[in-house]
Amino acid sequence: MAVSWLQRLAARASVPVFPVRGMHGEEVLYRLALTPGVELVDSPRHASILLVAGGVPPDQYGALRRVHDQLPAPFATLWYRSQPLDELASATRIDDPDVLSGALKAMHHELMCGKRGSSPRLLPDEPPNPWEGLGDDGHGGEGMMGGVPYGRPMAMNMHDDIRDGLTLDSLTVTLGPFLPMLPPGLSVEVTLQGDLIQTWTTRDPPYPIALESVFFQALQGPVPIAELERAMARYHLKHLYFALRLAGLEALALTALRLAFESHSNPKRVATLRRRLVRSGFFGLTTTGQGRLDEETARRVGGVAARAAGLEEDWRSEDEGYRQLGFRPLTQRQGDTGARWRQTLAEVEQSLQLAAQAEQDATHTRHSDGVETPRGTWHRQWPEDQSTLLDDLLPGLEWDEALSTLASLDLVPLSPWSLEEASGAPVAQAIAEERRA
Amino acid sequence: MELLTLFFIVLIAAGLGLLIQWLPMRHQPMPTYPQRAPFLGGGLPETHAWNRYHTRYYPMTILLIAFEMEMMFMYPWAVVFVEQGMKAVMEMGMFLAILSVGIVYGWREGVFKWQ
Amino acid sequence: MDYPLIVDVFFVLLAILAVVSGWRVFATDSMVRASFFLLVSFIAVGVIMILLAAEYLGVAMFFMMAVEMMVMAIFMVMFMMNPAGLNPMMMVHQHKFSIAAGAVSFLVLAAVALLAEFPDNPLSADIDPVRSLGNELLGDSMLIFESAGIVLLTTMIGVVVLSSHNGRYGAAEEGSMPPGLVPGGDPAGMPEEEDEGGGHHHCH
Amino acid sequence: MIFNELILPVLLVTVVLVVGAYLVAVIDEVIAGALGRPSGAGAWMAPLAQGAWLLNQQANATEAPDWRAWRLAPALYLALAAIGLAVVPFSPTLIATDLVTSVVLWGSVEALATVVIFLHGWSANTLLALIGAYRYVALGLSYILISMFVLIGVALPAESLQFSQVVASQEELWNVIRQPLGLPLFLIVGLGMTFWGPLNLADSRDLAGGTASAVSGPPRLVWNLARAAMLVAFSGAAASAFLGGWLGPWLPGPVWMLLKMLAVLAVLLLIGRLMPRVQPERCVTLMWVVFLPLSFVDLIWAGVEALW
Repeated sequence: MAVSWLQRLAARASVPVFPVRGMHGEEVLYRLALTPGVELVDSPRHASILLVAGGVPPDQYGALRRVHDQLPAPFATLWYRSQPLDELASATRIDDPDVLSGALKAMHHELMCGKRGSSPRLLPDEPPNPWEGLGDDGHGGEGMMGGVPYGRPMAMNMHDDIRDGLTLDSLTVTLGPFLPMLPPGLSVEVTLQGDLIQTWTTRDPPYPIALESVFFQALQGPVPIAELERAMARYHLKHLYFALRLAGLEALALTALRLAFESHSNPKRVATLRRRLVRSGFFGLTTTGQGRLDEETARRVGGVAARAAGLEEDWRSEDEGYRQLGFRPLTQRQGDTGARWRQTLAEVEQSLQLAAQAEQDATHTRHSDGVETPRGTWHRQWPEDQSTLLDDLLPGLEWDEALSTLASLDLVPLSPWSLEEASGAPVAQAIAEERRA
Repeated sequence: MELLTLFFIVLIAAGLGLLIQWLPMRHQPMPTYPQRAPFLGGGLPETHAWNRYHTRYYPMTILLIAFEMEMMFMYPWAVVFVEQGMKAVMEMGMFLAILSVGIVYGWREGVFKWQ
Repeated sequence: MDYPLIVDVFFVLLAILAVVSGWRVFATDSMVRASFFLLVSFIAVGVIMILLAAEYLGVAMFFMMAVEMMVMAIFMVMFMMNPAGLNPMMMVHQHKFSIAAGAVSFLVLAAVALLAEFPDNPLSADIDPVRSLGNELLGDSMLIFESAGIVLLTTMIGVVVLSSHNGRYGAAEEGSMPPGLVPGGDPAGMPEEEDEGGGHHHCH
Repeated sequence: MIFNELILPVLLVTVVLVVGAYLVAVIDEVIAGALGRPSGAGAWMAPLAQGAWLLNQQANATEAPDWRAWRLAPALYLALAAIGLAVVPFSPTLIATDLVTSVVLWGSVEALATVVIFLHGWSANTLLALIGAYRYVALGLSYILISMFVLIGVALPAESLQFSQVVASQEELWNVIRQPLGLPLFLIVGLGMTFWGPLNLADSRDLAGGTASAVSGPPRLVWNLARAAMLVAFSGAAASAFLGGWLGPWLPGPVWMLLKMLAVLAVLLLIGRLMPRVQPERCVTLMWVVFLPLSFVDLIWAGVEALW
């Protein structure tokens, strides 16, 4: 079949990729975000390639199949450090991040020019409930509200509203584990009335996130503080990237991400980023005082969230090396979303300053029985998954507020593997297997 | 004549919008049921999304209707404003003052917040 | 009167559109569709008004009805069971009565249209209807206009009182109380006995 | 006669709308690139390639959508953009439809746009699109009053509800200087009408694309096209209401008009990329408590200015 000029033109479009964020798959997505000609989209309907980045636990294969089937034809799948589903055994798997973007572009090109067929549908073409020819009118419905019209029951009222008490319908849905607005792997059951969250029940915790190996080394012996602090800043900047992108500030999000990828970023540039954020209205328009943690919860979460709530919890102030550099933990008072971001930015700046200072004096940590990770203090026990506290925090918030609160809270568990180790493909799969067991 | 032109403009724009959709879609098969399921990141809804949707800003909408009704008086007023001078200023000033009372009251009672 | 034939053609087409979409309002199952069919009907009437040289009123009709039908759709969806009409249902009730009422009102209006003697008072073509409307508002009808303002203010206050759940001092069902004159003091401006009966916010 | 009154206006509107929509995409691409997004195919090519891809993609469906409304909504939104542009004057004689009440008609385009955008999200029958639709209504019903006040403000000195008269009244001094609050407030309306940038409550990222989250292929192309076209129509209205439309030295009137439209577009697109999305609740409060009183002030200012 001749390739039409329209298809040839389509092949030149930047590649719309819907990423399924598996375990330890984020790093490559950050790189893709900075790659020209690749666009990470939020809905599978807007994508021509499904990129599964990182391992997916087998108990979530069902969800993966559902997302896979939601891409409109023609589409293809690419598996990055992840085992393709059995049905898709012939799908492309890539483990080298350097060739990934090239492969994505080539794949899109082949799809458009008809050299590659669309990925097959995995699930049977059946409605959620049989409806054809059933019910009062042959569409599955019964009476006013009953039956399964067109395959699904209608929403019915479950409980009174938690704000104004009107008894209107509520919707119950399962979100995730691959919803791009939630942390990777987080799966929740949400009941909504209007756009207000009534109940939020965490089903599956988010995937563990891998820290850089320097944090693990710090538990074995002294490490250079400069290295530790730069790793800390990188982690926070990547977290900031996600939230800014969600808030519609793509340009600043990319600035944050670029800072994270620079080996020796200047603290002044972080200050510039903060000024631009304040000027853009991020603190006034997007974070509006919601998501406040009380003291006890903040202590449980630890890290930035605790310090944003006014708790001076920081392992670094215990360490001689840090004291030598004149380290003092920064805190905020409000403990809400805005305070957490202010805290994050202040800490990134502080980390880079400390790093610059420590580099000159070649300061090392002294204690190795604990380390301050970006997720909180790792001393005796490491920071654990805290996503269940969302069940109490988010009900009563509007959808946008809930998501920006969620983005500001870092609740993910830490992976037992370091970033450098986790990039080995078998390991990613092994974690998936292990978590299932 | 002007209306006829406008009519053709509407017709062509809407026709174009429908044609761009219809032409490539003529031969496409209906997507499968799994593809048609709502996108919730792999999750599933229990029910249809259509429901008695709890609109959180309902007092604002009724307030708007009352206000908008008044605003329609202002267009003819604007046309004769310069001609009538001070009289028009006084009349509309009074009118708007009455209205602003409504807005201020609504704001104090938290009408613009999500209920 | 001299106007092109096409005006007649459009008048008939628009009239048919108005009636048909008006009928669809009662024949469709979806509340949203019903609201917007009504909007289509109103728009057709608005265009007819423009054809009748009432340019301002016609365009104002689009404007008003678009907002009003939007709000109506929101409220219909909020309070009606099965708002999207996923299951078919009957949108009309009291058939006999409504048929009779409809027939009677049609007859009365038709009789008025056909039998009444309308005043024949042609105006010169260069009169600007919008300008006359404005002068009318600032002339004889000023009192009516200003009273409309008061009525609408009453409406606004009524709306707020009836529908708003948020009060000035807190949510409605919690018995909102004004704050004290001194921090933590008794609610200001409240009679003593009511205060004790209510028993709220005593944070001494 | 037929050519001057029928074919020319229709051609004018269609060409400006389509070319304008393309330019919107190009300018947006350039701005994004300048602000640091890695750019791929080149700004001139990217929108065309994206459009071609959408034409090749299968149109998605949902389980039980309101088919007709779902497919009609993008087309109607495009038609509304066309109406909006049709009342914009390009020169004293080059006006597609010079209605006596064109300023009011522009207002009703804004009101009807709310209906159409709501319909687009509602008809899909999926959660994220539905939330987007309702959120947009909160915005749409809030900005409409601001737009009314601001446009009545420009009608005062013109003593007319006709855009051509409004432009003619700016012979001495443009409204952007005469009524300094007007243009900024009207730009907010423009961002709202097209749910662009900070006011993108309908198709936002936190809803995975909101009302557009369930559409793909050609319907999405029409939706994006209509949105850009509406921005073009808005820039036309803003240019004639505040920037003196065709008025200007040396160049012919229509050229001035197009230049001013491009300037408005550039400003809007820049704001769109520089500001975060406003939270819906915050947005409604801002509109009613801050911008509405400001538009009151604008009207009073305009009134005082017109009498003196």
